[in-house]
Amino acid sequence: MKEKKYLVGIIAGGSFLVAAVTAQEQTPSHLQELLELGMHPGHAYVDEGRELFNTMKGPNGKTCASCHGEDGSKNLEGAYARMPRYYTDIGKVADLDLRILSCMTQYMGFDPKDKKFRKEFDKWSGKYRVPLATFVASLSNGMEINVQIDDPQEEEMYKKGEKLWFMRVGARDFSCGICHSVLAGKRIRLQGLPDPVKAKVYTHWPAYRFGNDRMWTMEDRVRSCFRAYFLFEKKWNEKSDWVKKPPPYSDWVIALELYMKHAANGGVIEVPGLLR
Amino acid sequence: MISRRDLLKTASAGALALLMAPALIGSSFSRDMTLEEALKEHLGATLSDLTQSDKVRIKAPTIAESGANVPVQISADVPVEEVEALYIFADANFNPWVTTVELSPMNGEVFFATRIKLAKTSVVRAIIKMKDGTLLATSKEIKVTVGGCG
Amino acid sequence: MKKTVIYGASFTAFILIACQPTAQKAAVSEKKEEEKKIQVKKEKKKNLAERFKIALANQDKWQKACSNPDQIVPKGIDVETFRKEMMATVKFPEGGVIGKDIKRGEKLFGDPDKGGRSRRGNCYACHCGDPRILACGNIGPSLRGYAKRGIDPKDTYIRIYNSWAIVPCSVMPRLGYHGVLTPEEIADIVAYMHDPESPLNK
Amino acid sequence: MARIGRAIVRVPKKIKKGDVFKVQMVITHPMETGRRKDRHGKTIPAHYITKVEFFFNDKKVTTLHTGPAISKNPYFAVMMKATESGKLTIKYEDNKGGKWEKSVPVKVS
Repeated sequence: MKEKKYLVGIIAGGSFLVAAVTAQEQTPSHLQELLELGMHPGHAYVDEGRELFNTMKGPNGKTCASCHGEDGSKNLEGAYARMPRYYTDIGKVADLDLRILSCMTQYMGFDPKDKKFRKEFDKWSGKYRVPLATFVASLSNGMEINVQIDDPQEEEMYKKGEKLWFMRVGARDFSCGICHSVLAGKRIRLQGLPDPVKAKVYTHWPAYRFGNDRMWTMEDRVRSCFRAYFLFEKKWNEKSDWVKKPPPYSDWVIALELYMKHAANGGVIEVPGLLR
Repeated sequence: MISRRDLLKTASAGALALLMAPALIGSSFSRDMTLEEALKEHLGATLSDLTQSDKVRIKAPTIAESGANVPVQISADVPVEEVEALYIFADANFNPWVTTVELSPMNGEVFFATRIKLAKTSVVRAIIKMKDGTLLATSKEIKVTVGGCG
Repeated sequence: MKKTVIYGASFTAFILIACQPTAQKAAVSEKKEEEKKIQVKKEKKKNLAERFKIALANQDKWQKACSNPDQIVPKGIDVETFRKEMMATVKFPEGGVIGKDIKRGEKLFGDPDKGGRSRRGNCYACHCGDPRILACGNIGPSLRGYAKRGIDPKDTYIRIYNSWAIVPCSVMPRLGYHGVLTPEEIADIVAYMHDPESPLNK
Repeated sequence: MARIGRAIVRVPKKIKKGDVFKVQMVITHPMETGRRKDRHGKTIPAHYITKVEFFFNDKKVTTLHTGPAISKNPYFAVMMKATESGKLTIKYEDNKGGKWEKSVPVKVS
């Protein structure tokens, strides 16, 4: 319900006239009506993730359910609410995507250097990551986000995330913060700019985006955001010098996730979310 | 556009194949149609055969940020027993016909919801074909805009 | 140049089946080129972390100054000096700040045939203007009737080339400064904005 | 992407006899129109769902004829009248010969 309220809140649709009058003015919107349909393809990902969780065997014969119980009944409920966090077994701060990867490689016997496996895992259209992440996240539905910063590594990552959030860089002089903190509430075209601190956006991630008809985890989202920065190595050149994304599961991504999710503490998780 | 490599491949495979290629590609396209043609094909009717009726309702957004996903809900205040089928057409699409829904008394009421694609700003039409042959229709314009940061 | 050669070769093959050798030769060089491309791609992927690191380190000193929670010029830095330094970077095109190709200016501003899209200019992301473009942002002021406001085209040019010369740390990208748009392209946008006949002003 | 052809069907948990209830479903399917081109300029062949049939206790309730103008990962919703408990079966097929079936129980009290 909270999710719905929030989503409806951020949609500032409208014609030119409306736009000229006020930013808060809302007209019947696309997304609002999509939400009213009540069911969306994100639910198919949860379904698929559950099946993988229970039946997909790693090279050593174990499934996710071998350790976590059928449907994640053992120790996985609420796990997502605490992520990203420091894990002693991998020795670093991990987000949902990296945690699943490390589980599959450390405990199920997948080879992290196996190209075929990594293709299926890393790509958004691959078999494993997105459905599993969506399913595992959905096990925390109804719970409050509760990200703690008590390990020194977590603290370091948090600081890194905060710095990155406000860092102006790239050929467009953007930072996350200028649009999502300073200008929050305004619109980019018809898209409202949510403030992750006040609006607790993290509650509905991973989310299904109708714009390109696929499920996004926050990892995908953060990495893709950097495309808009027009980051460059030497001198800005769209064709030869554009550094589009940071590498997957890198500290930059996880630091930003930690910063944002900590800001969303107290928000009630409801995934899969739904976006324009 | 056909890439250079494809062009070369096809070329070395022989001119005949190349000559045929456009025809092969063409066959996988659905042919462009006008609304009148689509109405004729699916309903055997013309625009003037439609009876505008406020008993039929379309629920859809006025502005859609993405033409790839426009939610459309059709309902009608007519007994489902008298209805044969429900049609959706989108005027500006390459093929205006969107869907045909054959209803039966077991449906309880005339209702259908889905998400459709719109190539551009377009009038969307809902047509209810009654068992006596009457075509009840209503329409709504949906403006398709650019989503996101552009 | 190469493109023309290859296209030419394939065209010959198209007319005469006997031209097979030409096509094959072209195919070999094509293959090499393809391999080279793949190599470059691999290199890029391998160094993604390295490249990203460099890209972040490329932050210039003005960007660094603006990187605070308020995203404004911090205390201790003189705003006037900031402006002056930014002003010194502005390069003007030879033909003056009002360009000739209004159509190109419109396309860079936001192509009306594509709903106002334009990757490089993308003005409609933040500004409204042409009433036909419904999906326009409200981060910046509406540019409707811009030409009637008595603004000097030179100021418009500077604002687009390097907005920080006027409002330091503004959210508006310094499009000319970074080379996202060339001076000539910016001049065309200025021409579009100041043309009384443009849909912005009608 | 989730596997092509996977469907989820939702019916209300509590249905009273005589009620008209909503049946919703989402099918994972690319719904390619045959007009789009991939990065290399090649046309992506058309691939879309052509027919969806709803059966209740083996009696046909509704038939949907669909084409490429339905969105990717399509959503469909129809109403049904509750007369008795039973099995709702949905059969669907696409233009490439894919055929699937999904059943859910409907409890009417």
